[in-house]
Formats: sequence, C-alpha cells, structure tokens
Amino acid sequence: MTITPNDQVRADHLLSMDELAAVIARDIPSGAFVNLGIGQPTKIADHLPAGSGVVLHTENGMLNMGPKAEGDAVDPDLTNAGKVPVTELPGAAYFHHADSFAMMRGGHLDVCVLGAYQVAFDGDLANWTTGKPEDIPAVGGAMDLAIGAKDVYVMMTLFTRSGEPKLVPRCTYPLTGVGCVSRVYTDHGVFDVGPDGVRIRETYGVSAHELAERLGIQLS
Amino acid sequence: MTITPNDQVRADHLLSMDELAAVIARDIPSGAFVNLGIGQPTKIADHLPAGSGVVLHTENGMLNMGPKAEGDAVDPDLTNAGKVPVTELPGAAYFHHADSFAMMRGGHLDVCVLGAYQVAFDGDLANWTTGKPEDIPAVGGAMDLAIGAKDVYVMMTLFTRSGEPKLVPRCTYPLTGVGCVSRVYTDHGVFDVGPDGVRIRETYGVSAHELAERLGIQLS
Amino acid sequence: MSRAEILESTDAAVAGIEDGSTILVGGFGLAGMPFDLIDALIRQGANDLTIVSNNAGNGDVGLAALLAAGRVRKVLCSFPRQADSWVFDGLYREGKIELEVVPQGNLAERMRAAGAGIGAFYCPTAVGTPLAEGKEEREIDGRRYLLEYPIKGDYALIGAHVADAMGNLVYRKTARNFGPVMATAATTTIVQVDEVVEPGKLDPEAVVTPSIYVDRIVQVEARRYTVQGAR
Amino acid sequence: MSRAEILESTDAAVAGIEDGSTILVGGFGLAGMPFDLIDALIRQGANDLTIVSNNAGNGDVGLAALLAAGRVRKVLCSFPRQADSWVFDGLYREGKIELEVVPQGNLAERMRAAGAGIGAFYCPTAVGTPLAEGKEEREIDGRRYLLEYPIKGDYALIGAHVADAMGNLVYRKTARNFGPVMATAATTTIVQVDEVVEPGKLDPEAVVTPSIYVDRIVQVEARRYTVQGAR
Repeated sequence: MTITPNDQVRADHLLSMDELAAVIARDIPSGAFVNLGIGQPTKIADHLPAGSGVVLHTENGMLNMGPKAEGDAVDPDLTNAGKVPVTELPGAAYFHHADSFAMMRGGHLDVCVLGAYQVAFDGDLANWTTGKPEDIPAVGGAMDLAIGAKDVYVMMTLFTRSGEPKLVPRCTYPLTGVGCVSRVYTDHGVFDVGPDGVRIRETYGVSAHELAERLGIQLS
Repeated sequence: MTITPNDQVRADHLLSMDELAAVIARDIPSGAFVNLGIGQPTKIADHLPAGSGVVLHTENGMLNMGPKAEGDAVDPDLTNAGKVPVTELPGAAYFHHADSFAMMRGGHLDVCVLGAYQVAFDGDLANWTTGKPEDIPAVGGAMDLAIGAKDVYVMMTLFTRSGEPKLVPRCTYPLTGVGCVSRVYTDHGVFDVGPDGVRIRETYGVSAHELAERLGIQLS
Repeated sequence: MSRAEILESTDAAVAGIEDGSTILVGGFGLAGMPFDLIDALIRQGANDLTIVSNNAGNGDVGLAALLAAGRVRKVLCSFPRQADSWVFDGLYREGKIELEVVPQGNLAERMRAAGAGIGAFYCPTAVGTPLAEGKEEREIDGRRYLLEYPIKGDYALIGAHVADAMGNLVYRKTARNFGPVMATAATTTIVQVDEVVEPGKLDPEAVVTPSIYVDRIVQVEARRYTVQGAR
Repeated sequence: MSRAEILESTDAAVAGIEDGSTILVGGFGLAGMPFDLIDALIRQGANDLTIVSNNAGNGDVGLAALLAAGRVRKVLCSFPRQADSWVFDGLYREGKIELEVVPQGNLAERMRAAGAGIGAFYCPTAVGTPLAEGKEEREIDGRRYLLEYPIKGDYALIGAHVADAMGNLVYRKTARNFGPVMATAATTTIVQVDEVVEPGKLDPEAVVTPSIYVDRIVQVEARRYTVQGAR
C-alpha cells in the first residue's frame, strides 16, 4: 500500500460538513448527472453554482429534481429518496422504480455521493449496516448506487467520535460494494482510493504527513 | 396418439379463410386481450362483434388498436406489426418494444392467433422458416408470441396445395416453439392439440372419421 | 387478464384475498401508498400474508396498522428501519415477523422480471456483500454478477392518480414509484385512484400502466397526507 | 453522459463515428426510422459497421442505401426478409454480409439489459428451436429458458417527435418502437426530431426518454413517408 503525499494544505482548519459540501460541489463537472445520497450529501445541492447545469437524479423516480419544497410548494407526491418534499425544475422527467434503478445500475449517472461508515484503501465501501445483532438491517438503494455511478464519491468525517479512522486498510463493517469508491471527501482532507491504493489530494488544517501517520500508513 | 372423434359436422363445405376468421372471432372471449398475427389472422378483427370489448395488441407497441386506416386517416407513424396503417381506439396506449414484448412474454395476453406451416399433435409449432438453404431466415416476433399468450391458436389450411397435411405427428420444418399451440382452426375443422394429443372439435364439409383417415391417424 | 372492473367500495375491491397470499404493496413512504386499500384489507381479515413493499410501515397507519393487526408473516423490503417504523421494529425484535432485506433496485427488477417472463437475471448489485450469501455468482465479461429470481405477487395493491374505464393508469410525480412495476408482477392488480375518466380522456402517449395489467379499480376520496405519526 | 448537444446539421450529428462501430438503428418499417441520420452516415463514410435494427432495409433508401454502399459487415435483426428487402437479399445471397437473426423480443430485451446493467438473463423465447443452438439452457420452476446476453451499441441513431433542449424525448404513436430502448443501450445516442422546444414545454409525466440517455439532437424537416420503393 503506497500513499502519495501532497503537502498543499488547502485550509487552516478542519472543514465543517457544510464547507465540505462546497468543496464537493466545486468538483462536480458542469452538466453532470448526479445522485446525492440521503443525509450529509444532500447539502451539496445548496452549493452548486447557478448555471452549473448539473442534473440531480433521485432514485425514487425523477431527473432534474429541484431544491427542497417550502410552504405551499410542499406536495406529498413529490419527495426525494429521503422522503423530504422537493420541487421540480424545467426539463424534469418522472419514471418508475425499475426504470430508475436501470438508469443507476446501467452506469448512466456520472457521479453519486454517499455517506459511509468505512471506506477501504482499495475502494470497498461499508455504509449500510453496523452488523450488530440489535441493528435491523436496511439497505435501500445503497448497494445499487455503489455499483452504478461512473464515479462514486464518499462524504464523511475521517474519524469516528471515539477517534477511530473510517478510511481503513480493510473494512470491518459489512460491505455495501467491492472496490466501488473512487474518492473520499472528509473534514481532514480528500483522498483518491482504488486498486492502486490511497492518494491524498488535499488536506485541511493538517499536513499530509501528519494525516498519513494518524491513518496508520507508512509513506513510501 | 388418440383422437376423439366428434361427428357433429358444422358446415356442408370447407370454410373459406374469411368464414374461418368468423369462427375464431366467435370463440374469443369478451374482454380478452388478443394479438392477431400477420397475414390471415388479421381478418379476425373484421368479425369481432361490436361491443365484444376485445382489446387488440400489436407487438410494435400498442394496445387497443383499431381497424385499418383508410384515406386521410393513414398516418405513417401508426401501423400494425405487418406495417399496415391502422387506427387508434379510445383507451389506447403506446409503449416501446421492450415493454411490448415484456407484455407478451410475461403471459399477459389471453389469446394470440398465428399462421403456421405445420402444427404437431402435441402443440409444437413451425411457422417461421422452411429451413431451405435458399430461404433467408426471418423470425420477427413469432417465437415471442408462441411462448407468450395464455392460449395460442393457429389459423391455417389443413393441407398444403400439394395435399400434404399440416397437422402432423411431428413437425419436419424448423420449430418456432415447443408444445405451445392449444387449438388449430382450419378450413376442414377445428382441433385441440397438446400433451394429451389431438381432439377434433368440429368439422366442415367432411366427417371426423374421414378427416382422421386423411391425417393418417388411427381412431382409438 | 380481461377488462378491469370498476368497484364501488374498497371493501369490494379487496374481496376474496386468501390467507397466505403474497401481496405487493406500492408506495415509497407516503407517496403512492394505497392507504384506503390497506384499511380495507385489514377489515377483510386475510391472514398469514407475505408483504412486498419498499418499507415496512410508517407510524401507526397503512402497512404499520396491518402489521400491528398481526396479519403479516413475512416482509420483503429494502428499508424496514426508519425513524417511525416502531411497529415493525417491535415485531421484528420479538421474533414475530420474518424479514428479507432486498436491495431497492433488485426489488424493482425482480418484480419486473416476474411481469416480463424472465426466469432469472444476473445483476451486479450486492456482489461481495452479506446479501450475496447463498446466491449463485458468475463472471461475465470480467464483471461479477449474482443470479436473481423473479418476485411474483398473488395481488398488487397500488395507488395511481387517474384511471380510464378501460384500466389505463397515470400517476402523479414521484408517487409513480413501484406502482407500474407491481401491476405487471401480480396475478390480480387492485388500484385506488383519485379519479376515473372515460376511455379516450387519457393521452395514449402518456399512459404509464396499460389496461392489460389492471384488474380492479376503486375511486377514493383525496387523501390528506398529514397523517399523525407518519411522514 | 453529460448534457445533450443540439447540432445544426445531421452531418455534425454523426461526426466521428468510427469504422467498425456497432450502431443501433431505430424504426420498425418506416415508422421511427432515422432516415436523415442514415443519409448523413452514408456521407460520413464510416465502414465495416455492425447494424442492429429490426429489419435490414426497405426499398433503396435508409438502411438499404447504407447496405448498398457496402458499409455494413454484419446485421443483427429479427426480420431481414421482406417484400422490398432486395438490397439485403442480394448481398446475403452473394455472401457479402453476415446475418444474426434474433427474435424481436430478444432484440429489445437484450438492448434493455445492456442499458440496465444486467449481465445476462434467462428467457423462454426460442427454447427447442434452431435459434437455441449454442445457447445455455436452464430449467427454472419447471420451465425451460435460454441464457441471453446484452447487445450494446457504440452509437444509437433514432428518430423521435419532440426533444426539449435538455434532451428529454417524446415519440409519436407506434414510431416509438425501439427508440427508447436503443437510447439506453448505446454509448452515444444521436436523435433526429421534428421539433426542439425549451425545457419545461414537455410534460414531465409524459417524457418517454429522459435526458440522461441523449447525447446529440438535430432537428430535421418533416419527412414525406411516400418513399418510392419503401413501405
């Protein structure tokens, strides 16, 4: 396992999830078709520049989803995958679930951004269940998204509340997908992952060397 | 192979294809969803009684197809599977080819009526190619229709121009489907076919015994 | 299936559903959820049911009420655990209900396969995960796939927006979700709609579920979605 | 695929198609046939093509003209032999073109599989017939099935009725046929339409091909379908 350090520290502090959402929004190519997972990734939509031409997909059956619906615009027949009322932009299209997941699984989305419990250096993803016996398993569309988009990004804090790294040599939580993640955005920095191992792209409030050390990886 | 004779002769002459179409139209249940194959079976539509509620499917992507289009009603974007211009009835629906064939192959049509080169006593069907080296093979939707409808009827003359039976112990032409035909309507009579063998339902201008003899079958 | 029947009441629409049936229930959260048909099913009394639906009930209404009435033996769904799935959670932890977790796309595609006459299909979802256990794996063109089988229903209960008297259906926005797929996968499809119109009133280019897939239709009062305890 | 491009000419729309490409060509007879794109493809000059289409050309126009120009190595289709398929018939009898006959439903479903990420599927069509030769057979729940693989295109050339500037498409009547399926199965989908409108002008409930499947759009003159020699 190699790690390519990049000592260009891009911020003097750890990023908030909102700041991180802005970083991800900046990296999404203009005109891309994108699915934003339930939870933190939803924030990314608020940071997409006007005129970016990014088209949002929601797996419950819609392309060109608009922002959250407020007040009278709330329509219980129009929600995102998190069941939050949303709006429709000009040029939207609705389709049923088999067509929506065919779109995902057929590799037509350019980017999807998911939360995660753990990501492995080789791109394995764990984000659907802790596997604890008392947890009721629930997968939703996570496994379909993991294998579906051309690029799967993860958005997460780099460490758990108790300080354990979530970017790991090998996932200990049950997998969602194998080798499917290509990039990991965290409050401490951004990492490329995959068959060639992990590479630090940029860091926030910490040097790449310090980060490598905390992740327990020897720099080559 | 057994044959159950039924000496109730229903006509004093062999039926024309038009008369046979009327016989088949009479047997199609009210409200049924039906696909009429290219060629002779198309005639059946002209004999469906008003108010029969029969809904016609055409595999190029339509339910509730109306009669042939004439004059100004001809629209090159609206044809049947034989590429003949047709019309649309109130309550029609259009769908693409994958949806149309899913409808057929999923067993949702009640009846389809096909032409045939040969039908075997056990319901095997041969209607897509003679298998002669000089013939260019072309199958269209024949194999999908053969396995798709709840009841597959065949409409054909009982003998070739040279007098060979087309209802045979075993097909010599290449098969379209195995054991898929349930009933055969011919100018000489109507036959049920299937795993229990062939049964004569009614005859036209000929007795069941005479017919059995011409088909080369010993009555039990 | 022959022509759709238009029924006067939801009770007539669910008549005859047998104990032990597999029932496909449409909806994603509240959107497209056939609440009136589920209420009628609770009154009808069928027992020992297998329910196929995206979720396993919200709050104390709809599927949650059917579960609470003890009518359900097994649930196939993608996402049982939600903030307000307390009825299911309780039954599950007490071991009173079986659960098969199916990835959402597989749930949809396996029902499509049932409706389309596909015997089984190779799918890339869940390869290498715990949900691959017991499934046949095959490599095709360098990619790993799992073999998935159809999910067929005895009945589908779905919600749509408008039906014509032939049985053609249109839906509203993301309330479309599982309805069109479930309609193809069930022996008998029962639909609650906001409105029934004469044939010819729906645009044939915009029909989503063609009449061939619809058996029984009942018009219901417009639903207020501000259901206590369900979101 | 990123946002659809709207091009000024059919020549621009077919630019860059490489020799040896597999091209999915929409249409069933004349309905939905992208004549203008095929004419541009003939001018463009790509050679050694594999064409996937329901028929193998009618009369002397469209696909028949592409075949006559000697650009096609192989045809996958369900029904090559027609009253007016003399161009194909001649090439085939002279051994100048390869033919793979595919049942019409398999043609559609195999392209759907390509678009939907399905690795392969078991299908009841053609069991026990000469078209089953070389295919894997499996019995599932007492019924026999053949294993069928996806058909993927490098390009799809299709005809639609109206596009919005995002790339959403609607079709007209039975001219819809293969277009929506082919659009999902090709790396690059090129569409000729009668009209391009602003986003928001198409009813989002009635869009048949969502914009994600469309790469290039060109508006063409309304076609007179009374083509000599083609029906």
